[in-house]
Amino acid sequence: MIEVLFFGKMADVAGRRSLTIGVPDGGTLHVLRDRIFADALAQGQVTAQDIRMSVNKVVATSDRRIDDGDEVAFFSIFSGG
Amino acid sequence: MIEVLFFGKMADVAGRRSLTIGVPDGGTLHVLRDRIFADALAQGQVTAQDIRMSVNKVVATSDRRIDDGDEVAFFSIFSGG
Amino acid sequence: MMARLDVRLLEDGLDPAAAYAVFDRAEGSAGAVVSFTGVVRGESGAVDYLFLDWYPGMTEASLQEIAEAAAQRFDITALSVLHRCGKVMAGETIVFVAAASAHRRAAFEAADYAMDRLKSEAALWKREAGRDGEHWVEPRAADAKDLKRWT
Amino acid sequence: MMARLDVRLLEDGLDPAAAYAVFDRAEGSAGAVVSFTGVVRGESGAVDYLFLDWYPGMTEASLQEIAEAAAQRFDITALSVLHRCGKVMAGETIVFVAAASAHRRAAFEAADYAMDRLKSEAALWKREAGRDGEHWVEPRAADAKDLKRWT
Repeated sequence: MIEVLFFGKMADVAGRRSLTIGVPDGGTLHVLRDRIFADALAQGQVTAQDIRMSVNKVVATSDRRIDDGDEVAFFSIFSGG
Repeated sequence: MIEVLFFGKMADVAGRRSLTIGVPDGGTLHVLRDRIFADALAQGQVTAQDIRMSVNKVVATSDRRIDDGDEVAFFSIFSGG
Repeated sequence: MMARLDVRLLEDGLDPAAAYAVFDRAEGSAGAVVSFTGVVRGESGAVDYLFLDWYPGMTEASLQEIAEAAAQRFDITALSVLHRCGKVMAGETIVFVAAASAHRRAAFEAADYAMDRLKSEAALWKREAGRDGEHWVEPRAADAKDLKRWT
Repeated sequence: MMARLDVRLLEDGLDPAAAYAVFDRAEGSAGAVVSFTGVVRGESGAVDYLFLDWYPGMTEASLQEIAEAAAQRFDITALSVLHRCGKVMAGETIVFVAAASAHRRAAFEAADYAMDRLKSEAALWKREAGRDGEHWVEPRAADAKDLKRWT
């Protein structure tokens, strides 16, 4: 299982702050993102480019492989302080 | 009579902080400077360019006329704070 | 020699006068201290508060990275970066940065650089709440321009 | 609107933490506050103290002129310039400058500009006393270079 966290606007879009989920087939952030945000992407509420990602608190690109036990986060662009 | 004040290195060169003196013939700062600093200038202790001047607390050039009751000051270049 | 860094993400208040006093007492003998304090502006009643969403661990790391980059880049002896997270009311301090150096210019530049990077790159998500409801704030073009000065 | 200016030449001490607290309390709501504090460096025992000779009236006017120029040039709401005169021991604060503005950049620039001008143009005469006796300090080339940034 992996722990998924949501921050900024993506917490609003996902309608939640966290989620525990099994690693999907293919095991990349890309697949996880498209599954979790399927409706929002289909409705044009967000674009794939709007959704930033990290694995174990390190910013990652959508081709990043994820493994069981990882902490994944989806978030909007940092706004700065 | 005019009040003459000395600041910075020029107080050391003149060996005093103040002096009350009659307005000299010609009545310019130039004449007063050359009289007060005659020895130091002759001995090369300072050059005329080293001696900055003011009249009534406003920086002035050596051709500035001085009148009875003025406050004149001689000082080295400002060092800043 | 590496500068002394004090980097903190604060969920509760930030008292800039107290932060300044602590920094100055510890680091002032370096010769030059420059501080920056940022306060949430109410914009004549338009803004009630900001909510700064943060990712525990990642947000602190982003502040630390910015502080380390400033210390590496400029000849400073100490740098303090204190940043609020969570709800920050209009009129409250949101950020305090202070840099100490033997050299005036290095202290100014380190504080200026740290602020420019914090305003654009701190791992925070800002939601503004006020007269017109709530909305997420995107990075501003002016902040991107400020940041470019250092490249 | 003209900025609020607080310009003072101080024969006794200057407590930067107290000065910061006063300025921040009065002016912090502008949004951005930048402060600069300068301390006389002992240079590993080489300097015991500075004596800043001053011309009562003219020296204050030179500080005031610099503060007014900064306020005219940058979009600030307040500027404080506190400068020591007379004997200032190593480790003591010699100058405190603080600028407040709605805009981060203006606050930084006003404090930076005021300091560059104070370091070169304040009507003060500095004598350094230490291990090698006493001598008058001339303006430094580095200060002249800093000042040129604003022309």
